[in-house]
Amino acid sequence: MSGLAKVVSHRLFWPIVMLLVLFAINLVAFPGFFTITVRDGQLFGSLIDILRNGAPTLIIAVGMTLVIATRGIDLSVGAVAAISGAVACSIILGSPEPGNLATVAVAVAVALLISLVLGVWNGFLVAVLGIQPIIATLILMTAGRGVAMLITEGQILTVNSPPFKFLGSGFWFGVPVAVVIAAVVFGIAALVTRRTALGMLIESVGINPEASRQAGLRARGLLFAVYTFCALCAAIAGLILTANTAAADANNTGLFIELDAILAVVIGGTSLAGGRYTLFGTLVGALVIQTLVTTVYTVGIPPIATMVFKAAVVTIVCLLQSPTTAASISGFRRRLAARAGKGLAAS
Amino acid sequence: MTVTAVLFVAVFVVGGIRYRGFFSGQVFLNLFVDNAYLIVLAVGMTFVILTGGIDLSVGAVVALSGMIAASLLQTGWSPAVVIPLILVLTSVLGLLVGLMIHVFKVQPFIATLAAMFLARGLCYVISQSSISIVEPTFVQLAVSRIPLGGGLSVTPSVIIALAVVALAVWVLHATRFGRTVYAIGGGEQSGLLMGLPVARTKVLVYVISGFCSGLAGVLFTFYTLSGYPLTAVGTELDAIAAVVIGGTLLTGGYGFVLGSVLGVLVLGVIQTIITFEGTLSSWWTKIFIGALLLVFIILQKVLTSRRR
Amino acid sequence: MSNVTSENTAVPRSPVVEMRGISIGFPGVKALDGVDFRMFPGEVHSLMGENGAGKSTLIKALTGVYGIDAGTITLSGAQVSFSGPAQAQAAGISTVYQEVNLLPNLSVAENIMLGREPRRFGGIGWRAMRRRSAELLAGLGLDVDPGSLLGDHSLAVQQLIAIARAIDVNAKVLILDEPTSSLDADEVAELFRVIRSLRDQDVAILFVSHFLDQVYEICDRLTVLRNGTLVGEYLVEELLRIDLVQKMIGKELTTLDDLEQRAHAVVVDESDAATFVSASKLGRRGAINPADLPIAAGEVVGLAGLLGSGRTEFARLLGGIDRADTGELTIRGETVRLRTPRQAIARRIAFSSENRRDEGIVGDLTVRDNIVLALQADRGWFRPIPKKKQDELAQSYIQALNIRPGNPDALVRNLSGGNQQKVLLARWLAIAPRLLILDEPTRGIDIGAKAEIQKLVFNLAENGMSVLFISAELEEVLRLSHRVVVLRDRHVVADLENDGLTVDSLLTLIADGRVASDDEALAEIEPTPTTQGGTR
Amino acid sequence: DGGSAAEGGPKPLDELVVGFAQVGAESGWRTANTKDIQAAFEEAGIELKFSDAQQKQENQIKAIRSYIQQQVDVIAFSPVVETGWDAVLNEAKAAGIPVVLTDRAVDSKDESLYVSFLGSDFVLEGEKAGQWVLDEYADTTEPVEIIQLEGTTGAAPAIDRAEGFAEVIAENPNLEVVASQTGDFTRAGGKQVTEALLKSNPGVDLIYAHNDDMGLGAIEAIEAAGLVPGEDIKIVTVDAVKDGMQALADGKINFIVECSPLLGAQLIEIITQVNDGETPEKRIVTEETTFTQEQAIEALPDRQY
Ligand SMILES: Nc1ncnc2c1ncn2[C@@H]1O[C@H](COP(=O)(O)OP(=O)(O)OP(=O)(O)O)[C@@H](O)[C@H]1O
Ligand SMILES: Nc1ncnc2c1ncn2[C@@H]1O[C@H](COP(=O)(O)OP(=O)(O)OP(=O)(O)O)[C@@H](O)[C@H]1O
Ligand SMILES: [Mg+2]
Ligand SMILES: [Mg+2]
Repeated sequence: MSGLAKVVSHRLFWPIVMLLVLFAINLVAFPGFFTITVRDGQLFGSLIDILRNGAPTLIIAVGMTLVIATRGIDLSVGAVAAISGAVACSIILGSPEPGNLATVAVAVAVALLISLVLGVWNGFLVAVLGIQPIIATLILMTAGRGVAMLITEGQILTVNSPPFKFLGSGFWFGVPVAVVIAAVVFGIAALVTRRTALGMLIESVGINPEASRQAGLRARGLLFAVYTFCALCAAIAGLILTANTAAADANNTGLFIELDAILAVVIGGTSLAGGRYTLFGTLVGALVIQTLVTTVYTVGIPPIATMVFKAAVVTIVCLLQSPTTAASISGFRRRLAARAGKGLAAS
Repeated sequence: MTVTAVLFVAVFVVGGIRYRGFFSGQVFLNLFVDNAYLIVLAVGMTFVILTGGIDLSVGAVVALSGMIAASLLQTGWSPAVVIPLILVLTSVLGLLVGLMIHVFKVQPFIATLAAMFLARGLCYVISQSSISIVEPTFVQLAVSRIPLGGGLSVTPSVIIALAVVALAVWVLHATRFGRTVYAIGGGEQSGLLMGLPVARTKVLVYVISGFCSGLAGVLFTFYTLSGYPLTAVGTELDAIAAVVIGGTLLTGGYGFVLGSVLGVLVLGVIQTIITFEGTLSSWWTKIFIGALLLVFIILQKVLTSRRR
Repeated sequence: MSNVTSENTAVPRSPVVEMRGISIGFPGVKALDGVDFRMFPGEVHSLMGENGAGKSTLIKALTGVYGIDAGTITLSGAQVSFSGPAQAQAAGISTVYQEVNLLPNLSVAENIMLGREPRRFGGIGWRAMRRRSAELLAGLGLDVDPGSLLGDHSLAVQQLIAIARAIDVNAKVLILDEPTSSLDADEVAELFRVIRSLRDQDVAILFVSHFLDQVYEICDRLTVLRNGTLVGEYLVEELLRIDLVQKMIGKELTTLDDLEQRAHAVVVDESDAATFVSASKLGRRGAINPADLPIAAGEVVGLAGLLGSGRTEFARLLGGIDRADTGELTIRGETVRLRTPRQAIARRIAFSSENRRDEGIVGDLTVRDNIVLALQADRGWFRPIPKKKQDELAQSYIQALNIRPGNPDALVRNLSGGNQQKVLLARWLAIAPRLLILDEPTRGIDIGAKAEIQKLVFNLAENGMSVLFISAELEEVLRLSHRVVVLRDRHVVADLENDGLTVDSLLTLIADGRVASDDEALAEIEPTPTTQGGTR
Repeated sequence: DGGSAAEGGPKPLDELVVGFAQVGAESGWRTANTKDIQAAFEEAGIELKFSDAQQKQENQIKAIRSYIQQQVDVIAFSPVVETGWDAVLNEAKAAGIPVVLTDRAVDSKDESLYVSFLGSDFVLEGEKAGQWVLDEYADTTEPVEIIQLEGTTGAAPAIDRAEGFAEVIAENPNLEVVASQTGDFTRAGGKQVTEALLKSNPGVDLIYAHNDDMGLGAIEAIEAAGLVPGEDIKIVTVDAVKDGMQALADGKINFIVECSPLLGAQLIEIITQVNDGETPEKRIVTEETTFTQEQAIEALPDRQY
């Protein structure tokens, strides 16, 4: 295969092309799209916004990737995000010194701890009771949002705590904190799964559970681990989402984020049937989705057409990515080459 | 499936003991009246899930067919044209989804998610606000009751839904197409090597799901007599849950339509209990639904594994 | 091609299948390169070659599973190009592919009849369907309930069901890709009876097998492939086995004779060989009746029995795959309960499943990952085997077992059946087991590799590893084992030193459970026409 | 017992049973609405059967059917959507149970299906917001760029508030809505949309948000862009929840149109009237006002939600 053909046939080729096309559309609609300026020592620009707003989706998608690699799925991430935001905010609100760093640290720690419990719960339903993941996590998806609302009593809890707000809209060496957190989560996940045996074992369980069991894998333990990790990711995302507006909105925090996360994973080339996964693909997928959302705003697509636009983009990416398309493109190229060859021979 | 049935009866009896007026024939029949559309959706979803796929677009397609019905009836079209048109359109949408999945190897989750966006988007394009239906035939179908004696009655929708169920049972159990559906769920590659018409069947399954969604949309408009773009959000999860509660494996290849019907009834009875309870706050309602679902699934799991 | 012999001696008729210049390439591998192949009506044809030679690929090219890059295919004189097995089937080519491709979630009857089910009132005639499939199964000497789920049956039974499906079609061409790899002598005999009768009805039959005895018994003509290229087409009666083997592997084969001499030489010295593992009254309801089985360190124990006699089930208990519900297991004198394979592996007991596709290989992982999988799982999540060590391991087993293609980064899914089996074996050898349970380890493995594996087992046993060896091929069992344990109807009926045992005496035992002398054995049962799989 | 209170003469309040079918708990506004109604019933000593429809019309229909079956004395509900109530309301009518609508209307032709509709007028709210903008920029000759943050696409308040606003500002051709995008009634949505729109429309003068939450999100985005909300960019919102009022008092929002969730007292009043056999007015508009900064500072101390 020629170098170009290899690039084109890479799974991520078309998603990346789509990303670039979306960038180009933005650039036409708004020439300052690529401009990144430094304002008060902070990076400022549309691309930075995309990264920052895409961070929660990416973080959840990272956890989701691992869950999907085991042939599972986690619908409860949105609810877990809502719970963690609600817990953190209610702790901060309940404390006498909401602006205190220690208060925020405690709130964040408690929220993350609770998410671990929720993750273990999902893991228990899936790994021990053997309930199908979509249903097992549907339970927490439904009940979890109820729990979040129970914590906030259905109100939006607004907190006035600069350290907490920092998580969502602060900057760290000029880079949005949310982006830094996402990068750390992404890096840790990539390192831990690829530098240890975890990644291969997770894939093995996803591809052939019975063979993996017979090879002595601790499938149960792995399932517990991935669901817990996914819940942890969801909680981190929930904290960022909550901190972004400095308010816990149990109803809306992380609503439908599971769909975005799954979409990101799949656009990135990880199969929902489990097995081989690519975290880098997930990163690209998450960027495509966030850019899509931002494009809708900047280009001024009317709200009534938004969904149709989304459908079109998703469909186009999927069709281009399809092996069928790849085959017909290469067939076409081969025919072209054959014709050229014949031409040469004739002359 | 028998376990599901037993559990359902148990829940119903417990409800009857706990709530005044619960244990009546009409409350039972209302499960069908209120959930006729969901039964039809679950039937279509059963086909899809049996092949190992999934269809996320059904909720949005229900909304879309409601919008089409309402807007066309408003402009004076006859129901005799509108209803078949809806069924054709939703089947065609299903066909496109099926082709995307089979020919282009797009994962069902994504293909149907795209269809969901598209259908929901088209709802808004048709109209942003809700549209009433005043067309006499529709109204007649919505309000008429079929008496069953003893003061009990059902709606025509129930009859339609049950007819769909009967047809689906027959197709899945007794036709080559139906068995091929199971075969694909058991192993698509094997089915292919056995020379079964995998391609046709796989695409057709999504056509069926599209058709069922369209029909469910029509039944839903009988129920609400209006089209509303935001309606039936998340209904796909109800349908999937019903199918799974009914004992169908999401990996495909194993399950029954009647199980899915039971699954719908289970969801319905949970809903009914919550209304009868009448004191739950909004959040407790959610927690309660989750808890009941959990209890149900765990009991089902425990009972089935013991029988094996 | 020039090296096709006997062109003018036979061939009174025109070929029913003719493939010319077939080439198929996969990324990195040229699986077939300009291969010619033909079959005549009323003949049994064999396709011979080592693992990975391209036999299955050629079959898949013929039936439209793979598209061909070059070449032509004609069927009964007309050029064809099938887009899939359904079309090939419709055109009269009925195929049993190498890996059993049936539907575990459907009934046996449906697996046989699906696609051509009898009709009744516009639907399926269930009763007729069950009746017809029962007939077909009986024709193969198999007595299973057509209404039972396919997945509940052992692999051997599934293989027979797949065959039943294929022969029910009124086909012009019947293709059987390693149909006998887990069948016992009796089943093979039944199958051959069916094949002969089909041949007499002018069906062209392609029979692929690594058992030379079977090929020589049933086939009229054979085509040899090597490395994706055609070596030649020969009349079976004109080709000596030794020549055939040489054509397949391209060089002389000496290892087998070697082995033969050593086979019984290694006898465990009873005195110092401590019993490594011992099962007493180990059993599981519905699977295997309580049975005793001691295995000494360095001992090779063969399990013999008919299809469904419970060999696999018993082995699974020892390997911790299933939990025993009665009896106990002692390992080096210590009583243990094996609840999971993991616990067995921790005690260095390895179980290699007969069902490599569903329970063995992890298809979408690479050869390297598959080889290190069990070892890695045993070490835990956070002590990865260093990349370099992994490569060494993979490389050494690729060489030792001659796994092809020898690329550790190839996906196992894309390997030929025999090579997948070798990868699986490598996985278990990699954990350096004390007890290695091999359930049909030579299934689908070519003769060269089979000899290698047998040699390997020997060497390992000499170094103190115990082996529990299960094979449908009794000669192989006899050749390798120090002791043979016979199972029948899920009971252990005999436990014998392999000392003067013969295939025939074993067969007697298997058949009626009595320890018979050789003479008696010969007197009581007709020596089966098919002696299983001998490779000599 | 059974039958309607109206027929059987007034019942003692503590024997009354009222079924209330709420839309859901989709927002803080809605929760405040629920709480206020529950508190009002508690205070009046009337038994309340409450159900949450989780934003689904079908659930609401089921709930109302169930109330009919349970023979409550009055049914009150906030319809998820305007259309499609005739069938079930006819059933209630046939059972002789009076129905009161709260917060949102139904579009039934047959007005006898319900006794009264208590709630805000969303179009009027939009008009009030538009009026303030009109007045504020009465003497401007330059074009005024406006960004509109819409509510959930398809939701009645979103449609009506947009309509009322558009109608009023049409009077001044200088007022131009340069971008209109949905923020789904949430703070996060409001923030993200504003963030993006500020970049593509740097010259924006005013933001009109369909609720306070989106306005509060917009404030965050404006501040992040280094601008001063309320000065560089003016903000007008609807609702007047506590957080919004605080922002108004702080000068970050310039004007809020009230949309009060406190319907409890008025609902009890209607129910008592029905129970006493009186006919309440068909349309009762919630007592609502608008707030400027000064009014907000004044009202803030005893704002409960
Ligand atoms: N789908 C595929 N992708 C890549 N390589 C493949 C694929 N299928 C087969 N091959 C390669 O083609 C070659 C021929 O394989 P094939 O299965 O035809 O061998 P075989 O002769 O049937 O061997 P065996 O006796 O082990 O069954 C092997 O090297 C194999 O790795
Ligand atoms: N002839 C048969 N009739 C019915 N069931 C059979 C038959 N042969 C095997 N089985 C099934 O196989 C299972 C036990 O076989 P097991 O796999 O232990 O046997 P085995 O001795 O390993 O034979 P093989 O693997 O060659 O089939 C039983 O559960 C039974 O259902
Ligand atoms: Mg092969
Ligand atoms: Mg066996």
